[in-house]
Amino acid sequence: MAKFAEMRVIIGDKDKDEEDVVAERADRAEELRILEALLFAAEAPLDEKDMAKRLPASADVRALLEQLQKEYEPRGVNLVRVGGKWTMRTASDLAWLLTNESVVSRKLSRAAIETLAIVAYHQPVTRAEVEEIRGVSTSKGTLDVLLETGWVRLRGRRKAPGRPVTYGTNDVFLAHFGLDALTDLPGLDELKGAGLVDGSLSGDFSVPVPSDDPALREDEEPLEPDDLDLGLAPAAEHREE
Amino acid sequence: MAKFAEMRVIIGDKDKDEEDVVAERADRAEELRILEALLFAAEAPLDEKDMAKRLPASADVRALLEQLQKEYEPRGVNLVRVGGKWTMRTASDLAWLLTNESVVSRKLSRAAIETLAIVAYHQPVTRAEVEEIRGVSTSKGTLDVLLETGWVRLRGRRKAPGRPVTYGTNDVFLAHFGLDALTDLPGLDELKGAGLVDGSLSGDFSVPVPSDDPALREDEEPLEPDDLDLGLAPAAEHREE
Amino acid sequence: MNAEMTDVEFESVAERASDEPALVVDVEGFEGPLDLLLTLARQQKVDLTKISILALADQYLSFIEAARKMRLEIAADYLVMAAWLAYLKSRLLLPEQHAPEGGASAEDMANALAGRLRRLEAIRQAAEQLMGRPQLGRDVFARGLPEPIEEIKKPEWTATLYDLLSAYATRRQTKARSFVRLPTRNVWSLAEARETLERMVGQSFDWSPLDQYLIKYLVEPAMIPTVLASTFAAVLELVREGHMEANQQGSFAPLYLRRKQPTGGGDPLPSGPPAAAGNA
Repeated sequence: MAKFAEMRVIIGDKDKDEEDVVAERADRAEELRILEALLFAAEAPLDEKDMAKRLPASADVRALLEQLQKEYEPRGVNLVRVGGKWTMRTASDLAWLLTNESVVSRKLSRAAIETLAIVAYHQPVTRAEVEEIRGVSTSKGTLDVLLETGWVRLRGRRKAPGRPVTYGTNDVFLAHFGLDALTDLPGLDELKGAGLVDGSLSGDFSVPVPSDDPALREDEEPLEPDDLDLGLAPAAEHREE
Repeated sequence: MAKFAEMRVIIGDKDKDEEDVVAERADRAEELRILEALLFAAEAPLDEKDMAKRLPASADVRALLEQLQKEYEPRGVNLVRVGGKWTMRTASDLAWLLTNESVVSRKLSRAAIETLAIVAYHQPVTRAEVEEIRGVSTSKGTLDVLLETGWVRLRGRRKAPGRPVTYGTNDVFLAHFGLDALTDLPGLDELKGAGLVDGSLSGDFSVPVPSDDPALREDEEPLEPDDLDLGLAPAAEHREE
Repeated sequence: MNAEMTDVEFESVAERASDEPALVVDVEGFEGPLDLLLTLARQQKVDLTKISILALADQYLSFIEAARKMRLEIAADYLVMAAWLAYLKSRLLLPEQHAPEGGASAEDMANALAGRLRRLEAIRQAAEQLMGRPQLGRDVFARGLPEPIEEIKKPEWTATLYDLLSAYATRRQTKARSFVRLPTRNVWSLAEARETLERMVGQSFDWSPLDQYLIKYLVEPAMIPTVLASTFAAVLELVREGHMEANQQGSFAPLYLRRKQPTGGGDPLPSGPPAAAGNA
């Protein structure tokens, strides 16, 4: 909106003030159409930079997206932000209309759900840490199932005896649960209260905890090239201690 | 319709903006939201019967769809009917958004470079003349590639049996090769000096003084209006003899 | 051991597996000893911060005891926890001064256990909330028919001036060299020379220098030797056959030719009478 006002001031000098304003409104409408088309056509969430490439350099992409988000808010399809990107999604109150039975059949086990939550809220986390929180040994299969969903990834290795693999979530996880960022995870405050999320691993309170920042932490080191294969091969024995 | 268009035009008026959204939310029939979500999420175009099943029995599906179609008409995504079914599609005037042009640097083939050089030195020249100078037959494709580079143009037609097209170079050619004028192309002595031509070559070997004067020569006549299309269509058979 | 508590516990286990007969201890229904402890703790119906670890340890131990009596297989994890809880219980019941040197106090151990239970409960609640969110492909949906972006690779042609010139020069030279070879075959044969001489000189009764007839063929310097040689040989032949007369005034002087006079007479040479016919 600020930019809009500014432009008006600049063109205020001209006699053709009115005409220009009308033209600008038309431009803006066209920019919204372009964003609309891009967002509807996209197979995956789009980031603002990619969208900006298709718009005039002067366009304020963020403001336009917010405008579009508002326009779609009452509709059956909404514009939402997931993992810092933008995407169109059916309105969540219409779930009853569209609920897909076949997907429900791919239900996760209780162990897998708990493990997913621990990875999400406590990442980067090793299998031993997951086991410590759950108080039970976690089968390799459980982590494999989560890797297969595409929500959990191998991050690196902890700089500790045995160099255990660290796990974290990724953008697919955020998109699946409609989260813009990890800080939007529900119940994060309660977990902080329960001492689950304490930042003691990083020792640096400026780092949001949990963090899915792809950059490795100080206590992590990169995976070797063949770790990724191992991590996904269900049969492979893959010890962490 | 113009509910949406209207909303956009008043963007500048911040006071009215929010009120309008609230009013619209109230107005908006739940049926339209349902149709919107169904059409958006559908993996194939939907027929009216399928949509009617998800709506209250009293709903006039056709009328609702037509209303939705009108609402989306000015937008970047339209509601269209294909084969008697309904689906959402990117507005046809925005089809360009769905293509991503990337520039790939490609080297000209040996045959194309030779042909280009002959066109440059001997213009205006016909394909038959190029073949005579090269001593090998030159495919239509080679000349098409040269036309695609934007360096070679169709000049006219030779006043001779078969009225073959004459080719020449243009300003883009000069710019690409860093030439101020076509006469900057080196002559025989310079080619010899550069070691490109064997100094002991017999005396009848000569290099013409090139000219890209756009004026047609006496033995040329203008192209017909549709020659330019033909010249660029790779598939078109376009004989010179 | 408190029999009443054990009963309560058994009831709750029966509830978990309502289709099973009562008094069945179902260890497999739990996600490990902490899960079992948490389930037992919930039965105290108090805030986990105020939980009685001692009571909890009792419940856990009696549960395991009951399971063992029924000869159920119990995973090692549960037995390790049972041993640890039995130890903790004994420590909690003993006066604190008996604590081992440097070790954690029984109270610390109890608090740590309570903390772990709180943490597990918190993560479970979080998991529940997370799974309760609208999920993509279950509750909310992306575009069913996305329109993929078509990649168009636009070629940007490159060539340097050097490429251009070297290609041109190479091609032109290759072509030119193939012509250069032609003159070597282009020998002025004796037959050709004779035919030409007969045609040209044959009509003239006047003396004419040989060179004049050759001019037409001398345009190309490379041809001079072959034309000269063949023509001279042809002249000698024609003279011998009596068709032609030749005259040369001296060595390297121009050679004059004329058709043989039928009468033997004719004009003398412009510069004097011929000295010796056929002199080369």
